[in-house]
Amino acid sequence: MLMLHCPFCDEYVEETELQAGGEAHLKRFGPGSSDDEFHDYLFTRENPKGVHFELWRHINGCGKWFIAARCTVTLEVFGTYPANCTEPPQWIKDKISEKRPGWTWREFAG
Amino acid sequence: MSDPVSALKGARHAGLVEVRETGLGGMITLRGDLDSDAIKSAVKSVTGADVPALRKIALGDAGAAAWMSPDELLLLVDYAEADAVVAKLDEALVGTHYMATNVSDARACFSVSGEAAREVMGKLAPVDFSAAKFGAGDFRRSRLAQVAAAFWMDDAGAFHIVCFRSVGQYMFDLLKVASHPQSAVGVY
Amino acid sequence: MSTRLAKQGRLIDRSKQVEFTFNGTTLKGYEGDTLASALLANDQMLVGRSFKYHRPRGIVASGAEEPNALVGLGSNRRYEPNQRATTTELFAGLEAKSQNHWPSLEFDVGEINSKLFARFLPAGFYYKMFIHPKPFWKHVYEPFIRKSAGLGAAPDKELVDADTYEHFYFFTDVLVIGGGVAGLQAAKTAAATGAKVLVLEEKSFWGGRAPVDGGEIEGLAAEDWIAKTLEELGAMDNVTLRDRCMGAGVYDHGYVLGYERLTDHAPEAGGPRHRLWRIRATQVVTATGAIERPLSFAGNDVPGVMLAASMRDYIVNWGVMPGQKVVIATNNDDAYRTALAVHAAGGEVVRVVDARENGGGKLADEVRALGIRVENGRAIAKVKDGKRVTKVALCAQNGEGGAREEIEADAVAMSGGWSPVVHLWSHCGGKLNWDAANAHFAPDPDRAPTSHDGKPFVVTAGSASGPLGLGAVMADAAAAGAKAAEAAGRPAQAVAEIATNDVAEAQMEAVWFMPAKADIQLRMKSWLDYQNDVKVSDVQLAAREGYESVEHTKRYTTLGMATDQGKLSNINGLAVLADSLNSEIPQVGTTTFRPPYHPISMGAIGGEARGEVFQPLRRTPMHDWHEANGADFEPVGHWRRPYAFVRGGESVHDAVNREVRNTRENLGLLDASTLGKLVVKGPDAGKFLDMMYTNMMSNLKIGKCRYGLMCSENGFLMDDGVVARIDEDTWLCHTTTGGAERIHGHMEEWLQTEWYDWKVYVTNVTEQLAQVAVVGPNARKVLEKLNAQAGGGMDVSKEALPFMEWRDGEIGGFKARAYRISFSGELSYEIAVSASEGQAFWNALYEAGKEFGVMPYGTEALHILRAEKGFIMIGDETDGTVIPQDLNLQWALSKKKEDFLGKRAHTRSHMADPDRWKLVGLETVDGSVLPDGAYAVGNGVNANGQKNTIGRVTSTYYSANLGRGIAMGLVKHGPKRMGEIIEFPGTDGTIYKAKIVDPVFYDKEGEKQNV
Amino acid sequence: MKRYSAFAVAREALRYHMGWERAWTSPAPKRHYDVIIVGAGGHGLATAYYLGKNYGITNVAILEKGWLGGGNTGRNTTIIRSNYLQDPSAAIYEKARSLYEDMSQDLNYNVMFSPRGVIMLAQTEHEVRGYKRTAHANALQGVPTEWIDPKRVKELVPIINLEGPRYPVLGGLWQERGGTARHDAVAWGYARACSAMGMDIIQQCEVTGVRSENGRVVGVNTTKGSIDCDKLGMVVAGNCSHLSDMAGFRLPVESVALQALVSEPIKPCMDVVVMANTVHGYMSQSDKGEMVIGGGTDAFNNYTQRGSFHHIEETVRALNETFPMVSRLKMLRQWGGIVDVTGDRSPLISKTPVNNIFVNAGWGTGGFKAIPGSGWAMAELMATGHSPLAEEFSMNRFKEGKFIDESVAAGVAH
Repeated sequence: MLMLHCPFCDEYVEETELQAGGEAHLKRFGPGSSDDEFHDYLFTRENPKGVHFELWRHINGCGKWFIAARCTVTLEVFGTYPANCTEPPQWIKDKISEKRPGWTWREFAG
Repeated sequence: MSDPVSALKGARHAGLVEVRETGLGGMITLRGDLDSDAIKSAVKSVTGADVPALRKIALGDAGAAAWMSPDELLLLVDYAEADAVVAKLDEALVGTHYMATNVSDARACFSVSGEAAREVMGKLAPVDFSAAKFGAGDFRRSRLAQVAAAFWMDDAGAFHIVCFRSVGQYMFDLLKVASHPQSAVGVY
Repeated sequence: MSTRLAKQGRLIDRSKQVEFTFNGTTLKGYEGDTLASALLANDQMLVGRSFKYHRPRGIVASGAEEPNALVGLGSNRRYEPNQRATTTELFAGLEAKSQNHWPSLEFDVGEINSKLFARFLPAGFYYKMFIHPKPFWKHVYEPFIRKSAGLGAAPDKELVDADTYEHFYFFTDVLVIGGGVAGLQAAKTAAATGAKVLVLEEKSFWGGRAPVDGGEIEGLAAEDWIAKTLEELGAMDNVTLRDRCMGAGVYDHGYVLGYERLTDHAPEAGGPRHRLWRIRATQVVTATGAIERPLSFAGNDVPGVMLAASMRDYIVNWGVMPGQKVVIATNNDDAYRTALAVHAAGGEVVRVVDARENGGGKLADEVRALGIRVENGRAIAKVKDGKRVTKVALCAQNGEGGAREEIEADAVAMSGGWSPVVHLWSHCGGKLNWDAANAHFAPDPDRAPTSHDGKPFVVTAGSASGPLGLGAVMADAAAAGAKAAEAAGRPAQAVAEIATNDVAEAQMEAVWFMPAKADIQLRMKSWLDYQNDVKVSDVQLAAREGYESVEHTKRYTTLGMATDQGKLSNINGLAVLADSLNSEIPQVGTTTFRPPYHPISMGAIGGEARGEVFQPLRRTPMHDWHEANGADFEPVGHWRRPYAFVRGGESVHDAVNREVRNTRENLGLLDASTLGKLVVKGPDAGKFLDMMYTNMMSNLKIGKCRYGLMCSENGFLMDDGVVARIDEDTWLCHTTTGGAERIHGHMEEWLQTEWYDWKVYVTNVTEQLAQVAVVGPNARKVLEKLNAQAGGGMDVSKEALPFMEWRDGEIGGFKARAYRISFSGELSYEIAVSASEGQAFWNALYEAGKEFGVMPYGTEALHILRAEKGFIMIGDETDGTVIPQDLNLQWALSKKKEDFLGKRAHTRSHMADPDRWKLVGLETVDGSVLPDGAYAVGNGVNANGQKNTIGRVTSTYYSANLGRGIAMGLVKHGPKRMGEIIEFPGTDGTIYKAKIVDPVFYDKEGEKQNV
Repeated sequence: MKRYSAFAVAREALRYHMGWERAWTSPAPKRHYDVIIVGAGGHGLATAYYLGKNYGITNVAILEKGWLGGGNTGRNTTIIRSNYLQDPSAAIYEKARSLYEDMSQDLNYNVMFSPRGVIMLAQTEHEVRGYKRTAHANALQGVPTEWIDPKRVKELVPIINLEGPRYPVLGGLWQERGGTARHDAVAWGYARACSAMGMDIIQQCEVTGVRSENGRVVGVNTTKGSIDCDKLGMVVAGNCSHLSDMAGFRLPVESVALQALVSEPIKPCMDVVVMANTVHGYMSQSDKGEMVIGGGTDAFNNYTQRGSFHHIEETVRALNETFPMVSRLKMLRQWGGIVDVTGDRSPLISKTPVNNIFVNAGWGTGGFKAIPGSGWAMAELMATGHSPLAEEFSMNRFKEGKFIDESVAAGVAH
């Protein structure tokens, strides 16, 4: 039963106030993209054992989407940040590096 | 032509706490840049209140403003004035990116008062209602059992709850169940 | 003979006698008794039967670990099976029944399993038997096994729980689970830092075992120290103490369930029966104590064989002496305390057999000094079978069980050492170390469960950490309290030493078999798991057969899978397994501990959600009117919508047909308030809607409406509805009833996560408005009449408000927005007024409409009316696998737009496949109604032998207007096969023949909606 | 292999069961196998078994990082049914169901397949239509199911409350030959049969790397050394992404927690399996007497085998409402497993970008019931390169937009 920090409400809120939205930082491929690109965009997921970035919406709350950097093995949360960005902010990367040296996720790394 | 009616027409229940449907209130969803002077002065002009801080409700002489999200306020005004207030906001904010919508009739409102008010709330919402964490002027959006709701505490220690109109009966029934006279928890 | 003592019994109130029944016999106990202590006081040694062999079972323990004394408690709407007698507080009128026997507890036919067949029913026998003949498993073997398995009788099939339940959320810095001396000390230390502390104690009394075991803390007798500490804690504002509240489970991120039993001890008291606490704790201290282990000797399951410390509990706490002549068997010093207690209470300790060659320490000396015969290196060879202990055979521990000495006794107290209660520590991933000296698994503080911050959030305190002596327990508890408070963000503090008087104890020695080389006949009588009838020989068999993993052994033998979840049997079982594999216990490992610590009621888990508040029920502003006017409701999401308005003497079917006809002929009113209404506003709103919808919305003119389709990014149709342009940068989007929240969320997701720099706001105004569809040839007339009555209003003429346009204004004096849109093909206005005026507006329409033949209609008529016109319905024609092209909606897929959600997806090979099934109308040859969901068959079968299909029915109705069945369906190459007749096999064997036709059955030219 | 029978048990009883041999051996790995199957759960063992039985391929190793049957095979609610809507699903689940019918005799191990019947309750008009559609589809697929009315539902499920205040029971889809089996026994029975064919089941052996040369796999590295193979089958459920990463390709799969719980055992009160999808409640009663209850999946990636408690709560309140007497029972134990879910929630039985690696994954919440059919199809695919049962479950379907979506008839997989 997760508790995540809503970066908008500045409050730790429990999972029942939240809606999970799946993998974050997906790059959208629309018309003109190749079959492989479109397939990977929709269906190929990281599914890592370890550091993961995922979307959450504070649905029973401010209604805003944010991103959580979380470990899928221990459920440790490295931090949360607003969803309006294409890659994790540096402070999150630093924080993960501190705890999981050598981590990588898609094209991102510490 | 007709008298507008609230979802539960002022229903009441007395148990551990007093639960009351508080009838129709004017409510306006205002979306925009809460840091902008335009919004600040518009809010002030229609409610007399400042733009509230995070998770707070700010009271003014003509109403109140509650923090709903980083780009949304709930303005509380007289029911009869709501459309006029929206018009005023439209006027004041013209040219900016904003949205002001009268949602007065979309809601059901309740008050929960009495010594055990914190406890009754604590049976339904996953929120820390201890005095240290929730006091007068605090405003929170969360869920009560299975529906979304917003609530705040007034100076007298009573809670005010706003939920969607369609689930007003559910909310009232929930509060009734949670305020069963023999269900005091006794922790606050 | 088990009797009530004249003295002792610190927990009972002898001035308050209480009557209760056991198997219908009235017995007496005292307030403060548990059901178990009261049964023992009445010499009720036999309390139940075991699962497999139906062996006689007696009370073994005094707490939650009890595997045997399970009873059916209460009656009628308060009956509950499998209640532990040891954790059931006695109250006047309590009704208990023993379980799992037929015809009676004393004489159980099932015991034949034990007497004759036990040898043929070893672990896993059912995997090897009952294989032939095949039908016998279902029809013969399984029914028999099912009947003889199970424990308590099921509640009555029609039972409705008489009680209510609730939840409570609580947040704390430190949660202490367990109110024994360790828990109280940990709480005291933590609370001293100012930390907010919640302490849970599962029993109705505080202090745990300490008052029974004796000893002094800070110069006070344990009992006095407990009273003083409780008083101190009770006076602190930052401390909350809850008894009768068990820490049931520890979950991720500091979530803990507390299970508070409010009225189990007073069922008629009123109020909720159980309260499930949903606690968020920054730190959790588990001061859960330790559980004594049985010893594995033959006949260790005979009623009267009991854990040594439990026997002491019965004597000291409840003034009950479970036997007059007691044999004590032990491998550690603690059991000598029982010898002292028995002696002090006037019982006779006929022998203490200590398996250790060198015997015990100071406590043993004390016992000897009382003249009690203590023998070292000795063991119980066997307790004579029966319904109670009568004879005990003793032998050398280090042998095979020969050279026995038989002595008379009526009770046996056994102690195989103690295991810390590590369940709560382990629930969320805390790891264990094997402590070989004390022969138990203890929490490894370096591998604690971690929380959201990656830091440990559980600390153990007292004997739950491993140490057993009072001094060590108190020191550990104080340190745990300080550690937890500090980890919760309070200042670090030095922990003062706590003075205790402690008796030094001689080291225990692990004894897994008694005697050490017990032969197979003894091992087949040495129980590990009392309830599930798992013996030493069963675990050895599992190991021999290759079920080497502890999980395999557990599952193969059912060891530890009974309602006590192996609290008594796990370690002993593991030890036997390790021995069988010539391995060490830590190498064999342990099973995973799962919540709850011990069973919690389903009622409590469900909480308040029952009856009226089972789920939210959404009501429209006109709900009460519908209810009063014959509405037959159907659930649509959480909404209730009238399916039809049934009049006296009508069937629902009649009502639907009447409504359909009347709407076409006169005037129908539909409550359309549940349709979603989303306002989308901003400089980029047009651009945004062009992405959301497959067709173009940015070029919609102000004042006009357009039907729009929405696809998911994966290409499938997800919603539809009419969009109205309100002003330069505002649109109002209608969604389906189920779509309001879903589509609102969908829009917000794209706005917040993809196009976050676009300036668009969306507000859901669904519930702000009551919406009424005024439909039929008389629709305009009724609105004009209302306006006339009000002395003016919106011009609703064809010219002023043409089809697919909207206007704001007043209708009948109500502020309204009217849309000339039609989902029925009739002249139709959808009129939105404020929700608070919805009922009044509906009333006005209804009154004014009477002269025009007004009738309300429900969702089924709505469906039929739209089907007559060939309009698709999301959820009927679509099912999540249908794309707009399948429904011939290519016209709504903008070719001008470079991009919209779903556009890329539609170019994938299968979606562009010309063989996709397409929408057509279907008419049965004989005018009958096609069955719902029927498939059209083609020729032959596919590679898997399934009949090939070429289409299916998506909607099918009887059309009262056309006097025949009409249907829509998706058919392979359908639009090119007009007039062809295809076959739909029904599930009843009938073949329905239907002609492929145009899906518009009624008013093909569309004249009626345009008048 | 000594045969199991009542006679054998009686014979062994006379010598205190000292004569039973090991159900399966515990060998050290050989250098090379024709086929390596990674994952000794039900699906992996069944694949190996049918490779041997149907194709005579017995030089097979089944590698298991933990203990055989220790994953989802031993954690599910043991429901077996084949009343699926879409043809490919109905085909493979019905194949599986029919193999379950004879499994005890085939394996000489009593897996306690109990065709006690499965009802899927319809509690909304939408569900009524969905299940009637499924009944029509099933008739053409050769899957006997029928639509039954509330009265018959009550006869089959005496403890049900037909007139629930919120969702009255409108009928149900009944599959008489659906039911349950003993989950552990399925793994153990296959393991014993594989072992008897000379296959090596190597437990406590984790794959740490996949070795490929020229687009073909040549072997795997494990915690018990390097092992060569001609073909590799990956049948590791929730860990499939991890393993496919080692082989250098990606799968359209995510791993999430699925929960279940049981009540304390009571005397028989419900002989059939009931699924109530509207309120998310699934329940059957085991032969031991426990009410076995399936919960929901979390919506976030998770490898902890612990789910979030609110799913348990949601399920239990649904059951309290649908079967009111449940309110007076107690939850004995709850647990979680990690299930792998694909983009359309249907499985993968597929070739992969590496041409001698095959993958069987993505069973989500519906894996147990498929075990024999899944193994049968996977063995056929691995042995012959083509399996009609597996064809539609190729991973290419996501590229083509050719999904197998079972949620359409309100039928969720369980």
